[in-house]
Amino acid sequence: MAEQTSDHENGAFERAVRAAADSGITKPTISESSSTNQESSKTRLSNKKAPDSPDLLSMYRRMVLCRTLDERIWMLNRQGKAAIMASSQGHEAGQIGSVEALQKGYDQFYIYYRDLAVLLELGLTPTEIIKGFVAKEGEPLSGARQFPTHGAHPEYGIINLSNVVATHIPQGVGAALSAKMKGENRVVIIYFGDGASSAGDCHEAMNFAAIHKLPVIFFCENNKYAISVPLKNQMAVGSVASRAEGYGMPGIEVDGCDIIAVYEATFEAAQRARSGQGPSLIEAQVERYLPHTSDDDDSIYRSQEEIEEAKKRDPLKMLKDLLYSSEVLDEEQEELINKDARQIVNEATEEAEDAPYPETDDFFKHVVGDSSV
Amino acid sequence: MAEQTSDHENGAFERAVRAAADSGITKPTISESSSTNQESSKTRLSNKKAPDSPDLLSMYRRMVLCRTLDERIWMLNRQGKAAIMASSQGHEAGQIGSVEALQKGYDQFYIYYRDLAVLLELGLTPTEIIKGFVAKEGEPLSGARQFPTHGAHPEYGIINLSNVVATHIPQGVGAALSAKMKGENRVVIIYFGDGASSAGDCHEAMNFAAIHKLPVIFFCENNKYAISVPLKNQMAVGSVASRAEGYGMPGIEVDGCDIIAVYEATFEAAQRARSGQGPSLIEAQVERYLPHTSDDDDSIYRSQEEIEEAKKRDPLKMLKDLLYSSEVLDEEQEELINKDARQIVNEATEEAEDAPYPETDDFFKHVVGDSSV
Amino acid sequence: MTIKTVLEAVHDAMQEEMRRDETVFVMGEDIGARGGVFLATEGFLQEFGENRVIDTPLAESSIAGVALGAAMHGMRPIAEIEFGDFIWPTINQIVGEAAKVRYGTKGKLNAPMVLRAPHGGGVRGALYHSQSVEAFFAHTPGLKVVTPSTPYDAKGLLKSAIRDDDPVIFLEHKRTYRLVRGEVPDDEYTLPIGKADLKREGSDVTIITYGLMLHHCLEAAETVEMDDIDVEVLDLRTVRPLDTDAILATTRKTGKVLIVHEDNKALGIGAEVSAIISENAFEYLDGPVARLAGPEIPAMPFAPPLEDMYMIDSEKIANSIRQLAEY
Amino acid sequence: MTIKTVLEAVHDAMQEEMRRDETVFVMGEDIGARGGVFLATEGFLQEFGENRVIDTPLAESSIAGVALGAAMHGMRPIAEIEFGDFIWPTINQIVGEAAKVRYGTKGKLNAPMVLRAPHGGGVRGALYHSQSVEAFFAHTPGLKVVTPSTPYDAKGLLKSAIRDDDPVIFLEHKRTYRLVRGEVPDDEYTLPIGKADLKREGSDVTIITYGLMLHHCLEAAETVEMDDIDVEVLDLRTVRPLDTDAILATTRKTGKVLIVHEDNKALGIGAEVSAIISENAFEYLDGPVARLAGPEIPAMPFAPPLEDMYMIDSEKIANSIRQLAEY
Ligand SMILES: Cc1ncc(C[n+]2csc(CCOP(=O)(O)OP(=O)(O)O)c2C)c(N)n1
Ligand SMILES: Cc1ncc(C[n+]2csc(CCOP(=O)(O)OP(=O)(O)O)c2C)c(N)n1
Ligand SMILES: [Mg+2]
Ligand SMILES: [Mg+2]
Repeated sequence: MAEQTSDHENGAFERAVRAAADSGITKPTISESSSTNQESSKTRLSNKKAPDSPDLLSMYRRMVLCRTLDERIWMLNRQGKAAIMASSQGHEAGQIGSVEALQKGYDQFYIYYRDLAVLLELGLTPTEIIKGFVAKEGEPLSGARQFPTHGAHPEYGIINLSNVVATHIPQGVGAALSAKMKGENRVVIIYFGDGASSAGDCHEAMNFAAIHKLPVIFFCENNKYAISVPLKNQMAVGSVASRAEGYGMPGIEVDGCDIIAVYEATFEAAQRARSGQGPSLIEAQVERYLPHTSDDDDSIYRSQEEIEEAKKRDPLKMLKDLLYSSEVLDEEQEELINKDARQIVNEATEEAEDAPYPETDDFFKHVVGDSSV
Repeated sequence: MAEQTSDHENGAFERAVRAAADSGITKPTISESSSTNQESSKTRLSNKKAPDSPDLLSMYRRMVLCRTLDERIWMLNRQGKAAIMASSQGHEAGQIGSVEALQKGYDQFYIYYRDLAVLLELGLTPTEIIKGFVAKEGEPLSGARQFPTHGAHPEYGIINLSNVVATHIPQGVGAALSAKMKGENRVVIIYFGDGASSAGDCHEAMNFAAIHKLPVIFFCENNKYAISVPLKNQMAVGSVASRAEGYGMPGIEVDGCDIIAVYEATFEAAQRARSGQGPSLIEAQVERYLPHTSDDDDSIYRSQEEIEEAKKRDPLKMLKDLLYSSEVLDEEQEELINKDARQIVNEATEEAEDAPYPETDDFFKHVVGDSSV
Repeated sequence: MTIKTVLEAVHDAMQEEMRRDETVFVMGEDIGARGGVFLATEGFLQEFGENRVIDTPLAESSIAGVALGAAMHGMRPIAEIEFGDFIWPTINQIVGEAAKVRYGTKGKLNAPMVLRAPHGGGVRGALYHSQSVEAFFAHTPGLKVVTPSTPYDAKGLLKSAIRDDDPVIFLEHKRTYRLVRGEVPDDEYTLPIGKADLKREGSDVTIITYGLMLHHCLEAAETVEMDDIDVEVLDLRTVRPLDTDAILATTRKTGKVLIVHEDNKALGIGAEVSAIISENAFEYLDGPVARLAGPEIPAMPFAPPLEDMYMIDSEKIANSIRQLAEY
Repeated sequence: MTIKTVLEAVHDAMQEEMRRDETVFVMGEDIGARGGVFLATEGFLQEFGENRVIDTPLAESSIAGVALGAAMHGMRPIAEIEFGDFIWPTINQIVGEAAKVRYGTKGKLNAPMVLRAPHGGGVRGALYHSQSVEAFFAHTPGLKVVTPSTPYDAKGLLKSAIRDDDPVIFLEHKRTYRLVRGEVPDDEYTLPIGKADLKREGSDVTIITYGLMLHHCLEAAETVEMDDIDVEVLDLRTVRPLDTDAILATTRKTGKVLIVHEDNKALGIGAEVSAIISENAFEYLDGPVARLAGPEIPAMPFAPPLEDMYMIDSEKIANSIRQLAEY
């Protein structure tokens, strides 16, 4: 590569790459054989024996932490302490299962506002996350300049630039183009909702990625609503994944409440991406248990019964049942996990609330670079 | 309908509707039975017996006129007399065949710059068209304010608002929405190229039309190039029609050099549209015999052999062969048709060239309406 | 007269026009069952049915493009963009197409459509729920851009916008929605697009403003009464076309003009107002045409101290008035 | 020194930067085998291969969005929009996103990308191949907007734009492409973004301009020499950020300023220049800051008499100078 003109500017990603390389990360911890089994990805979690592995328990622990944190932030909002919140409740299996299949600190995660579990999985602490919601000093993504969860964390490969739905899809494709040009083996996963799939940017980006066989995973968290607009007013087809064929990439529908199915589908897509076979579109059928955001009142547009029905496949419950049935978890341990999560979230809440607001010194800074102009 | 607040403004379309209704137009002239035959639309013209009808001869005559006019304008450009020209040579069967299946003066035609034959079919005279290319007074679409063929002719249902590729696709869908809201039985056909299919607007528009089952025909004239960019750099799939399924509408590939196949596919799509079954996507495989426009030099990016190969399925030749083989046409008549066309185009050229440039009085007019503000 | 909020005024204007004229309809995200994220179309689905109240997919370019198509074919769509910050995908259809329909067809077609969007900040909306977007449209011949500040103006102007035969961009400052109340006539009325409104008469200094800032300016005008400065406040109401006559009349009267807007300064509406004054009333000026505008950063940051630093308030305005008065 | 056209200067700047820095690449429609519709990338595919010379689908929003993504991940894309008139679909990614990358991440990310587009009229391009688009971007904090007028400036500024660590919108007036020739150093050089250039010194009246219009202004300046009017001509070169120092310096020197641009007047660049002058050099003015700009119609009509009526030429400029000189 020729001389870099802006090492000081773009160094973060390079450092992240080096760190990942040093740590020897090359593949996820669950064995490849299970994930290449085509059949399994269609099996429902509940009908399936858990792999004989501690990872599921660990994933359960993380899911509980995320749920606990999510509930806390919602409560803080209701108390008038936290800003607008888009809850991840019902999306956790999709988020944790997919991150688990990828290489943290190396792969790039273009996320959207509902990806709380992705943030946690990639290394943000509950304190850091809550700081986003109370807009406090030390918020790591944007210095509390942006809405909670927005901004970027290059070391962790987190990018969540803006609130403008779907704009990040071509950007993620651009990140993958960069990876390909540099000869890196990096995968870019782009999370987005069913709503985002209607945007022109989604079409243009998928087409571009398919043409260039870029290492991208388009990960659609289909929760059947764009705020209040139900699927039937968003598309005349049954699935977002059905669009994939028209771009020349595989489209995979997966039960997004089944963490193993999500893991496997993502792992396969990552393998395709890394081996030069191009992008995939995964559609994870998830549920949104709460209103669109804390500003929304979903009782106006959907029934309580619908939500109760959806809760039957709560990803947390599904994983718990599996762990119980395979005797990896018992009541005592469950309570311990819950207690741990509460304590972590309690401490985080306190720490975040106690932090000061950011100083205003930087108000005019970072509009353009100092070296520029 | 409640009181119209702007009769004077929107009257043109209404007049067109009334005129069409008065004229008793309800369906095209070729019998329905042939067109509802699913098989036939897949048959190549050359393998097919011509329907025992004078219409094909008339269509041939019009195709010859279009080709003659097209060649003339290209020549005028080469002589420095006419402005930029996007030739329709190779697209004529797609254009004439599709218009023939629709209701002139009632259905709406959202066209693009390469649709010379559509303009002729709908009623623009060769003189009026050439006036567009020499920017003369009396040009009917924009008063020579726009590029040749651009502007609108509400009485004929012609809309070609801008040069910005693909913007007309959602606009055409909006026209169809209006038709549906008013309870009209009008179809909107939207012509566009393979290039336009990549634009976000195309995706958003198709999705919208499918959701609302709007009476739209998306008519893609796929000539395998967007200026110089070949299909392989435009999409990773073999056809634009393959996208249709992902929107929930039929996608029909048709030989765009086979005027009968195009006619039939369009007629079926129009029936679906009129009977409330929603939009269709027709992909007509056509050829572009000349450079993208008169400003382009295609020898930079494609071979002469490729063009020669494409000329083997020249729509004009294919129709002529059919007419000869079914003894509807002979050499004498062919020469007569050619002569007629030349004469019409000669006279049109003279008239257009002799016309003055537009006066500048209207230069500041029609930015906003007089009644406005 | 009834006391209404800006939001109610917007709601009522649309409802009345939809009752009056069947060609008027609304389309946008969440405007159906949800009644709009700000409830501007509350109850519309029930009253007008889903044919005239269209919940669209999340696809702003087509919201604008489909509306434009319908408008060219005899309908009068009101398209809602959920937040001004999401209006950028419509620029191609609005600036590129709608604005040129009439000119490009030499008057054969026109596009009687309204594109509504709540915009502006001061609501803890951070970078992407706070942007001011008026300048982009106000630069464009063929468009009209309305930025009301009171319930009375909002209702009368929105009704005119709906009846207008050209595309109108109607920008409602979201902070005014529930904050600003005012009297609205019970009888039907409309207000002319393109006419500014003198919201306060005075003789020493003129403030020219629009939208939310009007209220801060009026407050500041009262504050500086104590300093014996008599302030005139002109509310532009429409930022394209600008009411040049009103701008020049007040300039000639006071000789000192301060322009206030929330949008950032460079190439904001204030630039054009200032230039118009320089060109046409130079001899009447007793001091430089001053601008007080948002800082040159991308938009309001989220944390309260940062947002406060962005927002212009009556104190900042009062200071600018005093400075100009002293000149 | 070699005599080059503006087009050659643009071509050479990109070629040299691509040779110098492997992270620089070009993407856009027809830029590969075709070498660009204006041939700005002629020979690039052969020299740099299809990995660094990417023919894109017809999809401008993704051209901008993909470039932005690549730029945030260590590359330096140069994205070409075929004509300025087709740049509207990029506004969402450029104004909405690229401009806010740095601010919205508090400097953690930045986007060293260039968005190039030929724009402007006078080439019989009619409504959709003639538009001026600079004002839309120049309003936006976080962006830089360059509008060169000569081969020397075009090359030096484009090289700086490519090396700049922020998004730069680089607008080449398509009429200058082959029309304007000038000396270009054979050795490597760059020019600073944000610095205006005094293209002619004078003492009576200043013209501030940029792009194609510079050449008409210089011509007009010569014409009015006969009237004994000594004209200074400042070429802005960059319209965001504006070179306020240079603008004020020349204003203080001559006391009379005429701003000339092809874009329509309302909220054009001239508005901001005029407002800056009013605010900061009011005392130095010997006459109103005048603007000569494109008419308030959507863009240039096609027929030659209509296009001529739109375009500003040296005669119209000379008349404006005389008027101002007499003030
Ligand atoms: C371009 C754009 N349009 C509208 C909005 C307002 N908005 C925020 S979230 C949302 C719905 C998104 O739905 P989906 O993509 O399904 O994600 P979900 O919230 O259901 O997870 C809308 C319309 C936005 N942020 N950006
Ligand atoms: C939005 C937009 N981008 C780029 C262009 C420049 N341009 C004009 S025609 C064209 C190719 C269009 O190809 P296609 O849609 O296949 O139509 P064809 O000319 O092949 O019939 C391009 C890129 C344009 N007019 N509009
Ligand atoms: Mg959703
Ligand atoms: Mg094509």
